[in-house]
Amino acid sequence: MSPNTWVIEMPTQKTRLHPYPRRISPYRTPSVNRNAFSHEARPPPPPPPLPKTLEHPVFEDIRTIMSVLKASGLMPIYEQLSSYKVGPPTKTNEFYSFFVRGVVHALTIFNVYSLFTPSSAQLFYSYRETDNVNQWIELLLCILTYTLTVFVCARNTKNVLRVMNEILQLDEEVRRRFGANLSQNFSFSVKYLVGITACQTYIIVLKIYAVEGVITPTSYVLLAFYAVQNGLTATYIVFASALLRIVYIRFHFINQLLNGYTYVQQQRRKGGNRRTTAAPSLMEHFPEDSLFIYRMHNKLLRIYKGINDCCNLILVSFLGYSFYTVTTNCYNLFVQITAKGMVSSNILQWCFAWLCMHVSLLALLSRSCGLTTREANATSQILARVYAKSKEYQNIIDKFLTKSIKQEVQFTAYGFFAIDNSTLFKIFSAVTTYLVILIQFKQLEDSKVEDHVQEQPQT
Amino acid sequence: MSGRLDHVLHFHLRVYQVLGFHGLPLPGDERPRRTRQLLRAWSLFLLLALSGMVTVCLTSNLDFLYRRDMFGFVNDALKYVFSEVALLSIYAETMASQRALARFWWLHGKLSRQQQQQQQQHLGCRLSRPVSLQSELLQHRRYLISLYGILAMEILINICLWQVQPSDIHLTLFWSTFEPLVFLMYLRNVQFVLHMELLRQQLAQLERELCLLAEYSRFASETGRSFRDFGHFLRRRLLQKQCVYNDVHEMYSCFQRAFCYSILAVLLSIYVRVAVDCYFMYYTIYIEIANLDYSLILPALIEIPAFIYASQSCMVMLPRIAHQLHNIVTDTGCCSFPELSLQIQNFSLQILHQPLRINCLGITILDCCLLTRIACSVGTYIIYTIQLIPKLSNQYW
Amino acid sequence: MFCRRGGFRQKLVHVTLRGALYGSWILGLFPFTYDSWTRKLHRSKWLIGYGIVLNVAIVTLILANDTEAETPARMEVFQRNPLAEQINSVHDFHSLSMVVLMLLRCYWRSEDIGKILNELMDLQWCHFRQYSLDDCCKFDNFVLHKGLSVGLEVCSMLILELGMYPKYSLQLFLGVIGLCTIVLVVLLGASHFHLAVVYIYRCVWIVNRELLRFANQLAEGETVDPAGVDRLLGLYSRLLELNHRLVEIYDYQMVMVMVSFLAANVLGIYYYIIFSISLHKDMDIILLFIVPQALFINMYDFWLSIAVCDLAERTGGKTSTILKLFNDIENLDVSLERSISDFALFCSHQRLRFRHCGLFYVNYGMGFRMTITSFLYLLFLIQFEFSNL
Amino acid sequence: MPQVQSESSSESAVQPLLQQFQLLFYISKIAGILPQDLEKFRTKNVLEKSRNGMVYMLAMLIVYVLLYNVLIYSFGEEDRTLKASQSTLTFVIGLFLTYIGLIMMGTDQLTALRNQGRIGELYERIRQVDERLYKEKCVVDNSHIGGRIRFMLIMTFLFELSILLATYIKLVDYSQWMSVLWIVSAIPTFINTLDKIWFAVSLYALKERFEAINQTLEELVATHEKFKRWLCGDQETSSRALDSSQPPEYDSNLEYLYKELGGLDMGSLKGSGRNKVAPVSHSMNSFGESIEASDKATHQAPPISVNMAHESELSNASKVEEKLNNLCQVHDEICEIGKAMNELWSYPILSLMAYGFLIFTAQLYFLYCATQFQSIPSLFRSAKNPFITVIALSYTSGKCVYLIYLSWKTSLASKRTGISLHKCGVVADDNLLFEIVNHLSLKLLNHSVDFSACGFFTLDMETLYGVSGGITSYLIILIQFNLAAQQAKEAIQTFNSLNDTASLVGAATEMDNVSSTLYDLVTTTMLTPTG
Repeated sequence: MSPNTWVIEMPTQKTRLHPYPRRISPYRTPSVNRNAFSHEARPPPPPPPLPKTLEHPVFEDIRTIMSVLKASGLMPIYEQLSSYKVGPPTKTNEFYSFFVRGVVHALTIFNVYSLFTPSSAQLFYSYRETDNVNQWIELLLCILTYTLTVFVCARNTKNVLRVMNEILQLDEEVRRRFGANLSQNFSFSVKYLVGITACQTYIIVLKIYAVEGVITPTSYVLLAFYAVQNGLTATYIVFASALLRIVYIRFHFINQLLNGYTYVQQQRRKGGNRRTTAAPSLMEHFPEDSLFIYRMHNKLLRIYKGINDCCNLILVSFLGYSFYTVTTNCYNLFVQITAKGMVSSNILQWCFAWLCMHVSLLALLSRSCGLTTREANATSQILARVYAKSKEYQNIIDKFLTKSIKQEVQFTAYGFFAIDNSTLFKIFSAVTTYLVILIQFKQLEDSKVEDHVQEQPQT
Repeated sequence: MSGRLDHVLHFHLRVYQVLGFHGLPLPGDERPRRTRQLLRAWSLFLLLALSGMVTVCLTSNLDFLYRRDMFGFVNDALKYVFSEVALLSIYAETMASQRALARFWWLHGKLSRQQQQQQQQHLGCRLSRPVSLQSELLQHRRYLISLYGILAMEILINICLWQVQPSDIHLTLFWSTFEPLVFLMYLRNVQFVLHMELLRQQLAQLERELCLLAEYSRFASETGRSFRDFGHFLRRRLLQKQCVYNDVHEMYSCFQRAFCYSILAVLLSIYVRVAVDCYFMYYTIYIEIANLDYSLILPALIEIPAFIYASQSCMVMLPRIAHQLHNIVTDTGCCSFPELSLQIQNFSLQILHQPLRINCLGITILDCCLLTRIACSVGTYIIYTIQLIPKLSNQYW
Repeated sequence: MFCRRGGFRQKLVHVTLRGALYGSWILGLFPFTYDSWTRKLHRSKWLIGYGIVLNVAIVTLILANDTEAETPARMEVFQRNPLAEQINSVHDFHSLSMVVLMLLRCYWRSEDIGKILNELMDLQWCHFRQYSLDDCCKFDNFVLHKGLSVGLEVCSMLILELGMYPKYSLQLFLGVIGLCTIVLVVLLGASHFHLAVVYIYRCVWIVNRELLRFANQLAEGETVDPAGVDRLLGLYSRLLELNHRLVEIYDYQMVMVMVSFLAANVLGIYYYIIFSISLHKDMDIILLFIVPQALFINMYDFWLSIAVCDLAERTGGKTSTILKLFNDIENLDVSLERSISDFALFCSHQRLRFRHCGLFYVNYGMGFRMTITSFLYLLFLIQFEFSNL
Repeated sequence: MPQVQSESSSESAVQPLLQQFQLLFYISKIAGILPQDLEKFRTKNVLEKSRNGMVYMLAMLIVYVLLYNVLIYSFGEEDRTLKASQSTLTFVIGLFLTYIGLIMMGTDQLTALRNQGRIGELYERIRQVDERLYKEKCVVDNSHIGGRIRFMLIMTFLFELSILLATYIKLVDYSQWMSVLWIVSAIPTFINTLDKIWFAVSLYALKERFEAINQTLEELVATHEKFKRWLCGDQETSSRALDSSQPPEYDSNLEYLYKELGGLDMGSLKGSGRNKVAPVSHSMNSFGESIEASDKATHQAPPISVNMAHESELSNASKVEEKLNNLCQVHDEICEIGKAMNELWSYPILSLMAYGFLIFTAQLYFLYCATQFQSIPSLFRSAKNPFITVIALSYTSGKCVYLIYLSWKTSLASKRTGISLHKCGVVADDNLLFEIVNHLSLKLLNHSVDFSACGFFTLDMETLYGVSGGITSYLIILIQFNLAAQQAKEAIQTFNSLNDTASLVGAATEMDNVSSTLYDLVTTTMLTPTG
């Protein structure tokens, strides 16, 4: 990890350590606080019955996907210290994931080796020069992406745990403050898992049917590993978007909280109160809430950056890979459609399966990134809708607004480009470009063929 | 002679009046109403005459246009059509949007008068010291360079071309009709440059004064020596500067209101011309015609950068102003002065609200980034058209 | 965490910087003399004259015995397609002009460069001396990488030139040596800019750290005097101004250097493809090792030059993020609040960015786009190649 | 919005915006675009959802689709012959493009069906905004919106009829009765245009609200300047300070000139009310709103100078704070309404943009084909005649560009509020007021009204840049493929390369399918190394 991240990191440790009791003492017993915010693994206070019923509320939702990732060594198999804190994995688990990664790398090496030896020749149906090259590049890209994923995950173990801990901490704070535990059903992750597995198996079956002749065990291994690689990369992307969705929920929560103070709500509540009882002064909780919200916002921004740092490279390589896959598949599709006579439904299905999988993944990723970013930037806009009579309240508002002029956050792929709704759009226009170029190459090849054929009779 | 424009401006505005670009009477010529109507009529006449010429060129079966293949023909037609559009927008704007232009010059006069008054206050009461011509030339040097440099270049290249080029009926017809349009467009372009240059001068002046204020305040805070209610003084000055900035921004918006359409049209036509001529250049090389008229795009290649350089140098002033503004030290050594920082915040918020972005109709911001894009897109189109050539050639002859 | 072996690393960095300094002195690229008493750099006419004479001599040396023409491989490629030859001649001319422009700019603006360097040293001495500079790992990393890349570039140049030729001769050696020195000159000239940038980066980094310390102190209930924040703001604005002037001085050189690097990469791959595929050469040492390593080192250097600007830019962006940390501190005293919001407004107006001639911002995004663009143009070139096959 | 009208409309409460929409509502009701209840609208000008309307609308939709398919079928025979004879490329593109219009119409109607309830709320919110503005003594009159709607409708009819008739007379053989079906081909664009007129006019109304706010602030400024001058009676000295240093004839010239040019200039600077009102022709050029605003300011200057010059609201901050707060809240409310409206119409706008892009490209491409005497799909026969093509293109592009332009202007108007606010602060320099102004302008900086099509691209003029680039490059590519196809066709006789043609055909189709992405390769992928 870059030594610069501590710049953001440090205060949130130190500050969280001491000042809290003094700060939010009015409505909290100090003892609980100190445990809540201190990092040493002292036996936690007997947690209230609420967390007992559902142990760590966040990761319950995405349990399945996490278990998959844990099993494949992409995620550390962490220990759960308390209901709001996870610890580093034990030695055996660590060794297990280490072992899995070793196996993966070994397989990769074997894979590459056999790619460059004729043993894998039968896997490449080839009706053209270019397509064969495309196949090769695609496979290599896939291998590269997965290997990169494994490496980055292995390196980022600590960061992932840190991010998780922060999320949990934040949840605890929210729950202490409002008794609300933020959770949402992440059924989409499970759906995606099922879809990915289905796609991969389907593709494998198609491939096996496509291969003529008896299949050597090497090719079986190759195919299986290829499928696993694709599946796991896709799973990781789903996981990343699930994390983003979690952050999104938090952002949304504080925005809602803030939304209660906007003039629209105020008027509405006034209207409500006029009928019933005398209105309690509406802004009375504003100072504490605003402090809480600002702190939450800072923490959330930090978590957001943390997630971004964790899956930077993976996102870049995945985007590149899926871009390439989409392009080549569109190209194949087009060749299949236009090449009269030799339309094989097998290849069509194969292309469609690939397209479905990658396009849906891209859509999921860009959508969740866009949602989270918009929500993160919406806070200042909502705050701008809070109108306060008294001067100090206005100062509280100003102090946030001043610091958020022209300071929109972005979820970038390693700083190369921002990932949001428009990314999908740009990717498709890029696909068009490369498609045109590929087609022109194909034309060139055809014309070459014609020329040769025309020359032969003359000579 | 503070009220009048200085000689350089006066002269060039006269020139633009003659070309029908500047529809306002100059200060100092009597019976302004009649002058205005005359100018309007004059520009209308010019517009009609030139468009008539263009229509003749487009319709007549003399080879004003490149006849030898379809693509060349289309390209020449494109040149004419776009320059016609540019002419239309130019003269329409000259006739229609005089309000903004008048406002622009009024504000310019007001601001320069204020500056002169300040200078007179500074220099004691040496009133109305005539501004020497040399200093004026120095003041407007950028504009003058960009005007006369390109003009000289254009003329030079034309002369060389006439010497070298074997005279061909198509070329003579084409360039004799097309060259005036090119010159008009080019002069209009330089007129934009003039206005932006004036804007830039105002901004630079503002920055200088803010810099002075920052110096004062730093000095005061370092040495702790300052006269009574120094902060108050600073605050007054800042308020004044805010008003000045407000006026400058209004000048800018007037400029945009007055010129947006013709900026768009002129840049577009120049751009099309460059792209088309690049195509021709490659084409003539490709089919070995002894034809050098693509050397005429050299000035055109400089025109867009000249414009963009002026607008960019306008736009980069803004962060500098903000920089100087924030350099003002709020707590002077003797007395901390909260109102001053309040004022500073107000000013910087105002700057945030009134950004200075020269964009033709908001289509794209005219800074150097545009240059990169233009270069790249020209390259791409060239590549496409070059790929077209062989197919075309064996299709049409 | 990385700086456990800090001492050794520090030494290494020191050595690298020294090497760069002395190297540029020898090559007449750094026409200043250091007065250790007033701690200032003074421009010296003699060094300028020396540099001019030296470089003119080197260029003439190269032009005198330019043996590039009769490389068999090149000749084949150029006979293969003339387009490559045209492009190559353009590129040669461009690189020559690049060298000339870099030296001329360097001498002509040497006054301003001297001012900037002096002010930088002044800042270092007056304000940043008391802070510990050891744990700024990125600074060290970058300096080391830069040194490494310069060395590698020269080596790969040597290998490329010597490896391509079948027969050695004195003329060839002279030409190669001259070429390498010129390349060294260019690289050092570019690395001056990058070193200055990385120094500025370090200063900004320290400012960030100070702000952070303030935030922590406030969070722990201590008090911070607003004068400190104001001082930091002053430093920050001075740094930005320095950066602005620096970019303005160096932008032409940097643009040319970047363009030539990109062009070199694209053309290299292009020739490589022509040579390997359409000439149906068998894989030999040249194809397998020499050309690829040259390409890789080239890209490495290019990416390094982008990475440093991006690093500085991101650090500048962090400042406003840190300022946000002051939000959730209650009962801040008014003056401190005011100075912090001043800082925030300043950040909203100006940020630490590198924009060469206003043409493009230098950061990762730009690097990405540049890569894609060059890739596309490569594709177009290859299309032509195939189409006139 | 001059004072006079405000006086007149002061006793009558603000009339709802929807009053102006009557004509449009009836027409679109008949055409089956809006499911809302007719009775409710006629009686009390509200849009409420009604089942009958829904049923009617669905029926209309189905009828349209059927008719259109019949049309395609009946005009399809020659296409089939064409496919055999002519290049299949143009055929497939044509077949794809013929359905775009239908898709667009379906999108419009289904969206209207989906949010039939919410549109009513939207106008209700606008009415509330009007009331609040009225409380702040700035009155928005919707009187000329009706005229606007009428004008737009007339333009639509003109375009549709001209295209339809010209094509029918010139290019359709009206020997067999089937040719009457050709009228159906105009339906989708017509319905789409009606729907877009709703959007455009509502957007324009929002823009006017913004301008009203700006104008109120400007009035405050003007009033206060007069007040200050009246307070310290050094008016003539100050004016002397301006005028003394210049020769008289120049001064008189200028005075004259600015009287001539509609004296907003002297007006808002010197606050002297002796000017003419700006002619309306000027009020629509870009930044026109400022002209209008300051014109109004000067227009109602005389009453100020007569009676109410003695006090200005800006003089006591506590009183003006309330007003500024309310104005900002209204501004924010309008921004919200704009967002909501954009969200309601996002899919139709997206489909419209895609349609515009595709049709524009296709029309030009078919024009090219027609000039090469290749036959083109029958539904695009209007491309055979360049004149009709020009009309059709200007119609389509006019729709798209006008929407984009209007949304751009609206966001500009919303941004100008901050400027006017700061003017208030600067004119009355008073620390209390400065604090208020800072606070509010911080808020205003965070009010954002930006229109985007499903978040894919924002609707501002920048998009035009990309779109135009896209159209050019795709046109070039298409023509390239077409040429290649021609050559291949010539090559067929000599040497059988059926693959090649087919592939080329497919190439173009494939490309065109994907090419509905608005940004072109030039602007997005490679060629923008901008920060």
